[in-house]
Amino acid sequence: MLTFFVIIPVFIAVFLFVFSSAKTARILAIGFQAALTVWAFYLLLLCREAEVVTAVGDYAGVLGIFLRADSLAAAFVLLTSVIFLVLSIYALHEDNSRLFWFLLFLLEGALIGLFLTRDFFNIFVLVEVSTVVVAILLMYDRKRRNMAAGMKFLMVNIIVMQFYLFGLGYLYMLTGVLDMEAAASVIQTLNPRDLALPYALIMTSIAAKCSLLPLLTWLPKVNTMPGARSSIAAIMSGLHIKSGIYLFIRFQEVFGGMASDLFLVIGVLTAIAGVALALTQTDIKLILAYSTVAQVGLIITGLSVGSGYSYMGALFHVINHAIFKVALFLGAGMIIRLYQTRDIRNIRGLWRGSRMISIATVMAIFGIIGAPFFNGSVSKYLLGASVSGALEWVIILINLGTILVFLKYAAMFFGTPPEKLETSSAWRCKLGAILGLGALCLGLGLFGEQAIAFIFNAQVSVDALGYLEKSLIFAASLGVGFVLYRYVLAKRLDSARPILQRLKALDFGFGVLCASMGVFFAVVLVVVGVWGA
Amino acid sequence: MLLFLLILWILSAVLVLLEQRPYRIVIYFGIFSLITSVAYLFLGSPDVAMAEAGISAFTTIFFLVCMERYYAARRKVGAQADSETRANTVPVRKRFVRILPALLFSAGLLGLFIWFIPTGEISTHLRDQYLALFISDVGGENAATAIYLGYRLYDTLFEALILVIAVVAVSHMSWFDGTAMTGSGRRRAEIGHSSMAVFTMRIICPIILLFGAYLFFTVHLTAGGGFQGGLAVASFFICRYLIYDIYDIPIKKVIKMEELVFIGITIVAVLAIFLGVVEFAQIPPVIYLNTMNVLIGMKVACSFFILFYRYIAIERAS
Amino acid sequence: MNWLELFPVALFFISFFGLLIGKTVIKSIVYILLMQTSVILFWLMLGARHGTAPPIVQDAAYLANLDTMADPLPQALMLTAIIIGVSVIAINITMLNALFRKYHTADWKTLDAMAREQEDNDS
Amino acid sequence: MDILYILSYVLMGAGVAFMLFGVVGLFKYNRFFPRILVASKIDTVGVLTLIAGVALRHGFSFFTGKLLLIVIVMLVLNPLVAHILARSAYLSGFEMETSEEEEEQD
Repeated sequence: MLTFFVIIPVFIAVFLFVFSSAKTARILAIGFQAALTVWAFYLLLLCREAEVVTAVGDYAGVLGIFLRADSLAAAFVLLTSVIFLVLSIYALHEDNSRLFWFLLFLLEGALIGLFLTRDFFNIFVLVEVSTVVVAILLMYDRKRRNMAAGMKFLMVNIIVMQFYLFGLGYLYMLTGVLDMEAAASVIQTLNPRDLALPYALIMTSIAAKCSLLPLLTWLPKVNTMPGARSSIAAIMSGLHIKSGIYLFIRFQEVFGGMASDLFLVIGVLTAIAGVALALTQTDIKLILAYSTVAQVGLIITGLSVGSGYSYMGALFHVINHAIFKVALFLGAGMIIRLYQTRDIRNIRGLWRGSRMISIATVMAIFGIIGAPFFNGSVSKYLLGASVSGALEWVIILINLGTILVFLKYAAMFFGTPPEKLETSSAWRCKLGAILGLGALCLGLGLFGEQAIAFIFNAQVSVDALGYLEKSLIFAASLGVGFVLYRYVLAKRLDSARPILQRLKALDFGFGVLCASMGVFFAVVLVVVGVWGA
Repeated sequence: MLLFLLILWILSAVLVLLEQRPYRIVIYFGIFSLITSVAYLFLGSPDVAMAEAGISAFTTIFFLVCMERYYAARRKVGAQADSETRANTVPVRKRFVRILPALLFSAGLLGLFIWFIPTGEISTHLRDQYLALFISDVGGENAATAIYLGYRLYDTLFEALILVIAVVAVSHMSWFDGTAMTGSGRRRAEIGHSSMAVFTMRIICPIILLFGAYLFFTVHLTAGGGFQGGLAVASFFICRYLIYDIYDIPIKKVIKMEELVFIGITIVAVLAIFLGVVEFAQIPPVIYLNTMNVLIGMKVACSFFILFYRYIAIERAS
Repeated sequence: MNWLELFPVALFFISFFGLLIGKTVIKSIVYILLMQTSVILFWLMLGARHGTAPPIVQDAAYLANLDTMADPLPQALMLTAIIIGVSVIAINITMLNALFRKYHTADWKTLDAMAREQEDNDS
Repeated sequence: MDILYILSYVLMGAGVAFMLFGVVGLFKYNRFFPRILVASKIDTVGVLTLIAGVALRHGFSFFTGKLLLIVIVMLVLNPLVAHILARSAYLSGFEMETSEEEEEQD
């Protein structure tokens, strides 16, 4: 059964590409996406009882490839199908050729395959497929594409996959299997020093996929390439990066949580760097992209803390982040179309200009800054629930940074709009899509506890008193953030200080990107090899 | 012997590294690929060696076309003062100092890597099982083929898919917005003016095609298979280009055919392995293996022909 | 550990060094190819640790010389890796070609600067 | 049998000797066209003799058939390669009397 989750999107993609016109492709796309969402929901229901396992072919032992869906994988599949459904609705009336739908379906198939497979080499193949498809989608508009940045994206991704393949070689040598579950049981019996090298090599590639600290600039740059549509940027930030996080979770499971302290530090540093970089930007898409980096840092932190609540919170935050970041990106795409600019200083008066976009964007912003009753608050509450001491303060500080970033972003609601803002009736689908996502933010916030129980099949209890405390902390940091932004940062950030300008235009060259890969590899290797697991 | 080959291998790689002139890089890279292919053969993997040999022919052609355009572009702007021309004027010692940090860094990484290389013994769990079971599980006499057409067919499906994507991507990323060149874009191969060459290639062409077909159909007996056979058939088109040109081939139909063949591969794979029809209906494995191989071979041949066509006809046009 | 396996490791870092210092896109692509080749050779060497006979059964008595056969799994995997590698490289070279036509250079720094300029004009 | 055995070794040795002479020739001549001439000798005569020796050594079987195919392909292709190299060099303006430095240009 699980095989068809992957094969059918791919098959339909090629089928549409060969046989149909753009119009039928559109209708088929919506219908199929809806059906797939229902099916993924059914899979989630199945997974609540027991793990669903499909062997590809009827072979003994671990000779064949296995697809396994536990509740985590099923949750990711459901997330993918929901987001692609929303994207198809959003892109319904855009002027898309068959090629667009072809690539969209292929990407969906590859991502679902990535979430379901438990075979090391299959992961390599699927990651390459999804990378190439994303690269084409990023340069979809022929006239406005930025070929140099796209090329850098593609080449960096190929290089990190070579690291992965190399690490896989050592892993295969040591364990003799390519199946994750089987490998995990063998790994427990091995000498930890032997594992250092494969671990470092594989983690380097995964860290680059989720754009952790030394490797973080390529992703935002790619997100904002002029040729990339907002829907593609949304996939990139909302889902493609999640595939990196998913692999991180899986490989930490396989290696038994090696080096989680290191990743705690790296996650925190990434979050701080992401916030700092986001604050200096003026391009609205770049602000969103760097805030993605910050949230990924937060998620990695939560995943590395290790205790139950933080882990669940981080998992829930992955889902939440996908939802509100996609809503924000799609909203940003409409705002850019409306104002014909991407500079946040020139966008004013959105609230009066377009009420609907504003409502959806505000809901998503409430989600991301963790306002009470929105989904971000639940996941951030859980993230902070089982940490104490300095780390708790660090998380609060990161949230303060996020609040600052989105105060800057929210400045566009106020002021007077320019005279004519053209909206068209074809926007109904788009508005519906982002409003739906906004409502989902609110819904997941109100029923957070139940949602976690349903999706991850895990019991968490949101303590009312603790939640109130978090809400008070949130209100306090909102106040502090507002004062800080209004009276200190607002002027300084727009001044032409050299350091700010440099941070704003931060863009590593190709050589530096490779060097940062090397640095990351060396750090992980030394930490794991010398100080042990 | 392997040691000698590997030393040559590293030396040719260092040649690539040290060379500054792009055309020569391509030539040295060709040497490097040849040595690699022979080394694969010595390591007991004739399948991979054949694939590498076929692939490197295409890679070299892609690079050569690219270089030709590169020099054309350079000539257009004249000797522009970017680092491509500047590099040759900087004295050697200064250049060395400039690359020294990178050299030390990579050497350090290499040292670190070697220090941490796992010392554990290789686990032969899967190897033993594959070698013992593949004849009864999948059939055929070549274990590597049995793995990629049987045990790991799921991977092979995506491998075929990535070729479809590559064809789409190449036509989408290209400077030229279209699939076929008409009119002024045509050019004949230079070799076409030499009657001796044309005569000889006419003899060679059928042999290559025959070899490709041989690789398709003997997969259950010896090394070779869909990929290698497809590459051989695709290289038949290179030879054909040298004699007749390739502009008379309707490229759009080839693209359509490629996608149809991919659909065919998916259907056969789903039916045969995922749903287990081969086992259920007692179909002899030879029939399944040959069907799959012919399909994959057609797929690979079409893909590489389209890539070749694009490079020769469109990327190369001025 | 077979010390011959140090050769691919060395090539991996040689090409990594090339990527660090490579000034033009052409050279970077060639180094990526070298890197891929080194990883593939490494896998095949792993497979050949226990014997270098091709894993092809010519007669029924093959069970006797199972020990001299190379591991077939790396071979099947590396076939996939080679095909994936060449498709991605073909895409890269096409993009490079389009870059030449637009910017008339293959220098990373110049390209970055030009791309930034274009982006500034766009937004 | 013994005569065939010895003969095969003689042929193989001759092949290697041809190749050796070819390599020496490559270093002896420093111009393009003489080098092409010598290099084509290595390809054709050297390899053919070597393969003939190998075939004799192995006796008649399917393997020898494959060798025969290789011989045919080599016999047709190697002179062709030399021809095309020389021809394109001639057409692109290499004089028969060029000096070493001019060959170095790309």
